[in-house]
Amino acid sequence: MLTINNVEVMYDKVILVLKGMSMVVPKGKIVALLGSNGAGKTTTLKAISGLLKSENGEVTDGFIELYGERIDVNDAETIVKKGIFQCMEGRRVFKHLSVEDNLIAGAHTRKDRKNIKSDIQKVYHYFPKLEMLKHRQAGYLSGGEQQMLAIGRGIMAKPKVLLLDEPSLGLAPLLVKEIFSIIKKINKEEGTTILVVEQNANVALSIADYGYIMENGRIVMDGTVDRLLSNQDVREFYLGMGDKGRKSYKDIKSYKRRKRWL
Amino acid sequence: MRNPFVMDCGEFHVNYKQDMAIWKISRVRMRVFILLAIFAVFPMFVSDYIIGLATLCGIAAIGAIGLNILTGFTGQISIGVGAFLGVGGYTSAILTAKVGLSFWIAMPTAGIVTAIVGGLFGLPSLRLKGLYLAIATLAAQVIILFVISRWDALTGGTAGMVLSRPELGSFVFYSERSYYYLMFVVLIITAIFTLNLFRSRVGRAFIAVRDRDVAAEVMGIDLFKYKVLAFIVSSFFVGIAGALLGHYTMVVSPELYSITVSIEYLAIILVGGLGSVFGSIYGAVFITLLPVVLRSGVEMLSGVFPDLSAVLIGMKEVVFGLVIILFLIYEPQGLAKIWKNIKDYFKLWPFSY
Amino acid sequence: MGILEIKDATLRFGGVVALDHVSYEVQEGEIFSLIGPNGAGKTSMLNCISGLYKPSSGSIHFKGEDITRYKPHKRASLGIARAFQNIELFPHLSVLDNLMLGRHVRMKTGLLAGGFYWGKAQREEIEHRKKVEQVIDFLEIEDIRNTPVGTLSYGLQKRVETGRALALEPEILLLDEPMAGMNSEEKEDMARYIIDIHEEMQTTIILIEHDMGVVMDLSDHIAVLDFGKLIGYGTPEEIQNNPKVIEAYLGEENAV
Amino acid sequence: MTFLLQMIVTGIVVGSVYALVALGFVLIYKSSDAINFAQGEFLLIGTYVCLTLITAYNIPFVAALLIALMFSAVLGFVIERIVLRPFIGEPVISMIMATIGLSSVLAGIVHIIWGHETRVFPKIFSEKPVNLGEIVIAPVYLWSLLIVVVMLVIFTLFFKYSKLGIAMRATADDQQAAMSMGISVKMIFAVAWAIAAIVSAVGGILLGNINGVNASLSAIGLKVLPVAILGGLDSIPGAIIGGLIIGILESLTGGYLDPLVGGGLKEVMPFVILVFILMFKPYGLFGKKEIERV
Amino acid sequence: SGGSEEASGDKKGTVKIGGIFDLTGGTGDVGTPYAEGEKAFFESIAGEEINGNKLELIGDDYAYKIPEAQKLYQKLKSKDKVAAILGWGTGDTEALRQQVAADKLPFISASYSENLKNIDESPYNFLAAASYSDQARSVLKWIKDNHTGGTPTVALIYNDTAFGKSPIEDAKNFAKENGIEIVDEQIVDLKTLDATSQLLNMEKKNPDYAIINQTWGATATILKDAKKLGLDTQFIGLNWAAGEGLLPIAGDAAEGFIGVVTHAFPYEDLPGMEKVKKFVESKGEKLEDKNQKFIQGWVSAKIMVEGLKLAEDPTTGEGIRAGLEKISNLDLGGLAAPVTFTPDNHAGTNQIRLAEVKDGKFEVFTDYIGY
Ligand SMILES: Nc1ncnc2c1ncn2[C@@H]1O[C@H](COP(=O)(O)OP(=O)(O)OP(=O)(O)O)[C@@H](O)[C@H]1O
Ligand SMILES: Nc1ncnc2c1ncn2[C@@H]1O[C@H](COP(=O)(O)OP(=O)(O)OP(=O)(O)O)[C@@H](O)[C@H]1O
Ligand SMILES: [Mg+2]
Ligand SMILES: [Mg+2]
Repeated sequence: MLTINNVEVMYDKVILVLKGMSMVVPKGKIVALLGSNGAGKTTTLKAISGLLKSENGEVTDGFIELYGERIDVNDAETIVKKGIFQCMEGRRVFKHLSVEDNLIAGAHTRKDRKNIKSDIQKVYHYFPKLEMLKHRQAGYLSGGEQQMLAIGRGIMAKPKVLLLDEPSLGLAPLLVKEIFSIIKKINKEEGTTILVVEQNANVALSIADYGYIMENGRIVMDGTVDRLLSNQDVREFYLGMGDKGRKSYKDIKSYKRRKRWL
Repeated sequence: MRNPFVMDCGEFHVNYKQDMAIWKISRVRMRVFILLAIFAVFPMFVSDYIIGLATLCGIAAIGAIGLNILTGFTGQISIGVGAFLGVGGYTSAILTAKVGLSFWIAMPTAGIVTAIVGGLFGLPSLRLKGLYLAIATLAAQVIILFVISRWDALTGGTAGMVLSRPELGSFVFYSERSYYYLMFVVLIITAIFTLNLFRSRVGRAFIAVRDRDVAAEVMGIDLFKYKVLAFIVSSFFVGIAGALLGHYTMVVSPELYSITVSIEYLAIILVGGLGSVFGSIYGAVFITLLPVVLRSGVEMLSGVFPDLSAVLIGMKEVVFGLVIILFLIYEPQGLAKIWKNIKDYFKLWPFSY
Repeated sequence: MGILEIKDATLRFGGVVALDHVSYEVQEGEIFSLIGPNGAGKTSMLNCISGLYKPSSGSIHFKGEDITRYKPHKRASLGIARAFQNIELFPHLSVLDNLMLGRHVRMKTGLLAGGFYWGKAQREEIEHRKKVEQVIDFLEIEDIRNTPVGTLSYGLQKRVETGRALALEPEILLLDEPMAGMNSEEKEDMARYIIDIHEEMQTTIILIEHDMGVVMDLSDHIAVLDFGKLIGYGTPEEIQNNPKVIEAYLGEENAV
Repeated sequence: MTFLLQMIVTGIVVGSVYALVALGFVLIYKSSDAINFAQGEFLLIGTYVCLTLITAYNIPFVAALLIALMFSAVLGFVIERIVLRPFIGEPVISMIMATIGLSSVLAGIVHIIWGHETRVFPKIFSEKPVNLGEIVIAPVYLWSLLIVVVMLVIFTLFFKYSKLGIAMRATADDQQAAMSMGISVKMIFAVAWAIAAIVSAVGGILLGNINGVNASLSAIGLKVLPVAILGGLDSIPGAIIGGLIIGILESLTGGYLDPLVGGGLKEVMPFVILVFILMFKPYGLFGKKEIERV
Repeated sequence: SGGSEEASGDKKGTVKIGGIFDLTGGTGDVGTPYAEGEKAFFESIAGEEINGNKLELIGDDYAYKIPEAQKLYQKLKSKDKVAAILGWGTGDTEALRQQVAADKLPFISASYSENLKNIDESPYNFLAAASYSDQARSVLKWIKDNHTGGTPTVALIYNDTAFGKSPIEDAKNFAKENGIEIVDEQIVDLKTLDATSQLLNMEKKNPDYAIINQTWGATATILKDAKKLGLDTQFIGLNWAAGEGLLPIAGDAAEGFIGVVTHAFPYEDLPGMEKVKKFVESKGEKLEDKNQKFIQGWVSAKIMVEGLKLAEDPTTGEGIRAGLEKISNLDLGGLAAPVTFTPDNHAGTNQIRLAEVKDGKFEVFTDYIGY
């Protein structure tokens, strides 16, 4: 189980982005983290996976624990070895590697090298399209294809905790459904704990057990999915429904109601 | 406001003109003028030796600004500066010594000729990028030097040519001091021109090409045109520097423009800071003076332990390298950034965020 | 005759057929959407329009002029602007400079003028700076005006990217998934921007988007690509009822 | 006819030495996208160590060679550790610059330890030329040819199939993403530098047997850069083929053009051809293309 | 800034001489012993008063980089206020020629390129040994005198630098005038790995002799490849091609090679060697460990000091120049050919000796010969 306790993150020693962020990801559960642009979601994930350091950001206060063991001091690769794997925002596939080599790279920290072959097959089974493209250089895949590959790498790593940063980004509706059902499957079949950052709140909450909502650097609200779904603001700002179902984008009122928690 | 301290707080600009001035804050403008003043008067108080060094620094700075336009701002690495300095130096040498033109015509012409040559060797940038382009410029280096050392009739071949100091009416820029001022004026013009360039259309286009050429193209920037243009502008200043250097040392010969010179100039802009005019100047001063400082260091020490002199000479190189590395480690974006950080710190002081 | 005509465009990459004999027209002043599964060839289509790819066969006409062989920068100067799917901003430049670059083709200042920055050049800078400030107000990004875009969050970068395309005052605006990575609140804002652009500036807009809500609400016409083939064209209603499209892309519940 | 053949053969064998040195560049580039301007000094140090072991401690050549290679490996590790690690995640250009600084440091050290006079290897390869019909070759060159072929095979397999090899390529593509895979970028760099150091040491030792060893030997580093570029900075076969091509070009120009212009073209021609070829293959003969998808 | 007031030594009673050495640069392998030789000579006279002054050699490494040489020169001139300079390479000597003339600083370097002899262009440069051209001439003369059977055919092998090409034109002219046929020229790069192509081309002309103006590395490569290809041409190297350093690199390929010897080898027993021996041993070193370049440096320094001795005003560059120009037939005890300078000739001598490599050792087989 993963706990983030009152964490502060600063970039370039001046830009304070996380201002006392706290959340808990229970073992074997799916937790969704929602929030508007620039709220600090990606930063949170990077803080967990240790990738902040490579962007000269740092955790200046608070701590992050995996099963009671502090990890915010470790560097990225140790954290992966400890079983936390982040699928980064914007795919970040290895452009010049073939799709299959990308998957192998995903399994880099695996000790059980012999199972890799079969797991590659598993990924292909989840995403048949990838099998068709397996010898293509990943850089030439379309946005969506790259997204599948990125998640495929996550599967290859067999992590305890999987951090997904906007997995639905740029995916076609059907595929979004598909991917999220796969995420659910991974969670069920592999028992992987999953923390998913999403903009598409509908689908995220549809598979999550618990949800957090953050606004500029803090958690402003959290609760079980049902509780969030029943919250007026969440419905309006994240699920895009007024009191009477979805309203058309055509007739958006130009003045806008402010969120209550701000 | 997500990041309140990016803009200079403390002063507000009521119209765009102010907001777009090179030095937005009067405090900064003040500082710049003071600096200028200092550099204008200091030759009055120091020995010829110091002035001579300052002159070399200044000339290097002019060339470095040129290189920075190409490499720092437009992102095209060049390992050919040495040769382009040569083109400048030789053009001026030939025009003054052989054709008998005055320096005041020869120097700008040298710039133009170098610009043309630079443009020619810039043509590969149509297809080449990054290190591959760098090698094309290395080819320029080799080929140009070959031509220079073979075209005896024009260049005096490997023996080189001798130049004379420029004259203005009856006044000859012979003394260190006078030549320093000559350099100083050219440097200022170069710096201001470049600063302006990069707050206006063409300069922005250069940077766009560096940052994201695909996007730049789709925003309507003719990649080829601007890449070659960068070569031309850059080479122009390098050529000017070459001419100044030639008339300062009063000699040009192929050995003066070897690949090591090219690499030294790269070092200058990297240590100084890519894409920074002032960085080029800091870097030039740094790289030019470091060996001098180290040498006097060695001198002192070898006074103390004479038998160590061999070791000390080795140490000189070691330290030179170390200093460069340490600088890069401490601040990969170069001296300019270090300076900026210091300023930022005080700007934000006492609130760090 | 539409402002933009795609005639039988085919695009191959080795074995892959990214576009397969695609033809359609975009009417002046309309909002036109391109949809289709991932890898269908939508972005490739835009690349052909903005000139980054040259179709292996077929042609592209802008206001009747055959632009198939034009270089991208030429097309930009004709008034075709583009915002990319994966952000392609100039990360080291401030938001302001990014937008100013958007105006490149609308400005004249040359090398020397710029270098000496004498009157004319300066006046031009200022006058265009005004235009850019309008865009900034319009997209409500005043507070990050001077921030290097590289450090902005994904969503904000998306917005700046749209702004940069807008700054060009285009005749046609190509938007590749402008709302990807936004929550519905931000989508509403973006939708409002698009509508306003369309209404205030009468700009023709070609939109790629995977959010059917947005597409169906905003578009006048929609074209559907699948494996590079055009499998559907028409008004939102027609598309939503087109079985091929439902089967290949929409899925049941997005249909009506 | 035999003249032509002799020219070509000479070209090939000399080229094989270039190829060896070029490999060093490629190995580093493949893992970090950076060029190592200290390559020449690496080569120099490896050579000196081997030489010192033989002459000062009269250790037999083979043993000395192995120790020298091990030493080079360690050197590679150490340098990565103390000099280059801070540049992980920084713009490549500053790492390149660091290697320029590094080259100065190493040169200084070499000067302190070994001074500046030219030293020579005791005869290791027989001086007696090998005759193939009319054509004569110095044995040392045959050796380098052999070694190059072996390396070609080894490294090609390594990068294609080994976990480490793939990780290296991944790192070169996107360091941050590589970290997120749990690939230890530090480790990758260390290994790359170690291997590069070894390879260049081999090259250096061969060179040392041809021209003797002194500080100016390091200049070969820059001389060979075009080779690496021609082949494609990240391609092992590229380095080899590039080496051979440049070698042959040099030798042929020397043989046929130099007499016409009165010499000197030999060093220039390869560059001219290089640029010409690059115009058609902008990423060298086998280099990876920059993938621009928008 | 007119030279004289800078030039006059500030510390009364000491005259400073500047040294521009290459210790770490491309020619460091020969530059280092040469510099040691110069320093050694000055140490050996450290106590003495020369012409009422103590002498001090202030020198430093410029790593064979001309820009560095420029800076170093500026420093010696303006900061240390030296009265004369001992230089090194051709490139930098040429580069500084004008400045030393303008600053009136006598300049003796290890570069013996012909155009330094031109008094009008380089009034302050002095050549302490036979210029490369004179060396070539003397060699050609020797060939002419000793060649048996028909007109001798000669090839020239050099590198594409000021140093390499310096003697070529003069050699050709001299050959023409003396009925020697220059049948071929080959350019071999200083850093070359292989000279096969050039040698094969040369072989086509099959010359009796080949005159090499290179440094050791390139010379060795040439000799080795020549052996490999089994050429029967007699190779003769000018002074920088000859010397101990060549032997280990070239191995037995060097056997039979003839070198121009401008300065003595330490192992020769000559009257002039005594003082050197005494000094070296006083330092607890052995003369055997020194090489010819050491002697060469020693001699250059000695000549400079001789000039100071003869100068009326040894504290100014002009004075020293006058002094040097008084030197006539200075006997160097066999360490080098006697030198003579006059106001209109700064080429100290045109004489050289020749030595052949016999079982791994240079054996001098002529006396000082000229043309
Ligand atoms: N490398 C960086 N340097 C400086 N500031 C940064 C950096 N990365 C992010 N920021 C700032 O941190 C804040 C949060 O960024 P972050 O990417 O975490 O937001 P986010 O919640 O992921 O937004 P989005 O949903 O758009 O991805 C933003 O204001 C951004 O400007
Ligand atoms: N430069 C290229 N080289 C090779 N194949 C390419 C190239 N560009 C695109 N492709 C291929 O063409 C097909 C269409 O790609 P495209 O990016 O147009 O899809 P898309 O419709 O934009 O998908 P998405 O909605 O995921 O962005 C994909 O299979 C992709 O792999
Ligand atoms: Mg994010
Ligand atoms: Mg797309």
